[in-house]
Amino acid sequence: MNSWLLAGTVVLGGGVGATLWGVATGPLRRRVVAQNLSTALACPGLLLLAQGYERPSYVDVALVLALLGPVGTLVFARLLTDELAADPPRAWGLTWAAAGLVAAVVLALCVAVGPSRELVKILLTGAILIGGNVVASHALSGGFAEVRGG
Amino acid sequence: MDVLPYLVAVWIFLVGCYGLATSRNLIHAVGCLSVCQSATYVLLLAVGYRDDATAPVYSDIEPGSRPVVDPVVQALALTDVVVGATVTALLLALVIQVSKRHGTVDPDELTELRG
Amino acid sequence: MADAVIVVALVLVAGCATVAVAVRDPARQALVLAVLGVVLAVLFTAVQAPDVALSQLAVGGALTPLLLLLSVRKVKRRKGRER
Amino acid sequence: MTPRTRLLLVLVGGAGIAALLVAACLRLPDFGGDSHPYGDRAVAASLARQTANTIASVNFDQRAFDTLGEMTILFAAVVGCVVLLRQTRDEHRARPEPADVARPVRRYALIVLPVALVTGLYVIAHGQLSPGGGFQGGVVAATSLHLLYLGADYRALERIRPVGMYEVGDALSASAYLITGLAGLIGSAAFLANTLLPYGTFNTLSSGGTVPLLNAAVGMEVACAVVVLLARFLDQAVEIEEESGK
Repeated sequence: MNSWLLAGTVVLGGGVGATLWGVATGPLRRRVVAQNLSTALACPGLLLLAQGYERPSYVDVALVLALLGPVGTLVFARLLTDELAADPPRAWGLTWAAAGLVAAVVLALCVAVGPSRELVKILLTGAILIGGNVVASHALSGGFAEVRGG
Repeated sequence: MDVLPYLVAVWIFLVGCYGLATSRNLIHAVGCLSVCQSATYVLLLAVGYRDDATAPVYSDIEPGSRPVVDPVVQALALTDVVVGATVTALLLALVIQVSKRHGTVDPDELTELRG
Repeated sequence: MADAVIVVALVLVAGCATVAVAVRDPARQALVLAVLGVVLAVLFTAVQAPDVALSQLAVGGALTPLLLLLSVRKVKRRKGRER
Repeated sequence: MTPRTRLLLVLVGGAGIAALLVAACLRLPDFGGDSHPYGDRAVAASLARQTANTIASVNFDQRAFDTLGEMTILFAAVVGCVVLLRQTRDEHRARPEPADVARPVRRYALIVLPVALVTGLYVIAHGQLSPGGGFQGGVVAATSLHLLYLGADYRALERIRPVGMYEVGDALSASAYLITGLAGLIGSAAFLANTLLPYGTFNTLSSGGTVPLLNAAVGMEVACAVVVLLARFLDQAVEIEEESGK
């Protein structure tokens, strides 16, 4: 077991475990934020696993998660607008903390991988994930406030 | 560790069945059914796992350089995930029809309607 | 020792499946099912099945929640009008 | 039957099944064992036919007939949904109101849509090399189109999505799979046999004989199927309303 796998296990067990607790209990605003964070934490976990198993092709999984995870959160933001508008979530601290973790993991992996095709994929994954999560967080806290019925 | 993944698959299946039987909302029941489905994926992939092996995908490793896990069960699970989603969609379409015809999605109220 | 990832992922999947059944409101259940999809994908990566993980992510991440929520909205809209 | 007796029945039956399943689990080969006779043979067969992704080889070569069955289920499920969710005589369409989405969300949707679409096509095209294939890529590509609904509004989605075309595409790609299978009868005497095309160079896009063709057919079928499914559900949830009264 190398240190990449250990780091991945810690991120997945601690981070995703905490979001599982968040999505299971509490008001709706807490649950949607936890769902958004689950992608933001699982994706760096998957990147670390790909490096730990020494399989660059596993990065594809993280890339697809970075693309579709925020889309899933947008689905909830769009279709639960009425409930969320009454009690909008405010979780910018957590969102930026998760973004910082993603950036740190991506940076460490870039140093370890060196210039290659994999590096481009990892950077793309990190950029899409951070952007997607910030936008999804924005959408949850009132980005669809003007939407009625559509 | 020798049987833990199988037991987890059994647990997921039973929990899903319990949810199906006690559900008060057909949409919730469809969600429970998709939990039951995921038990089969866990069981299949657990059967195919080999210690210290890697995926049998040779785009980035040399053939024969590392032991690989069983590709047959992976192929079974992979098609089933996508086909299972469309079957979920079919069930949800049925639920929408039920709600249109009877005005409720509670299975208990539906039984009373028929009697 | 390399099994630690698999054990963690298995525990997460079992917990998430239990929560998905225990949460009774369909919209909130859809949220848990979205997380379950991600956790399952992590487990599949850990047991060296990236193809299945991709499949699960594509389906569980956005498609299933969208279908469930659209059904919830349709059923709710009917109930709202009947009152 | 009262809910109480039903719960009791479920618990008794569940306990019985649980006992049987646990007993079966204890007799299964240990997790992580070294004996995988089918897997080893599948890997050898796949490498002999120059397919780098063994799973794609199992799906579209060694067990291609099984995949035809899966595809038929998919097709039937879509047909079932289309029939169940059609617009009936006592329903009418209400124009959905245009949505006013916050600017960052709209921009994000418009930037990510092409990226996700290209990623979906990449996952399909590299199905026989790296992890991925028609089933996964098709869903990714189809989901990406619906960013237009999430980021803009339903009318924007309707403009780029003539559902009829996708229904035709679904049927065409299903028949393309069948025709490729029938073409196998020319080269040898077996349906879906992978003997028609040269196997190519290992780990290049054109390797694996008919695997890339079947893969592409399934990718198109899945993408069209998901678009049609979501279109029906969106119609029901957003547009179709029943006449007043019921």
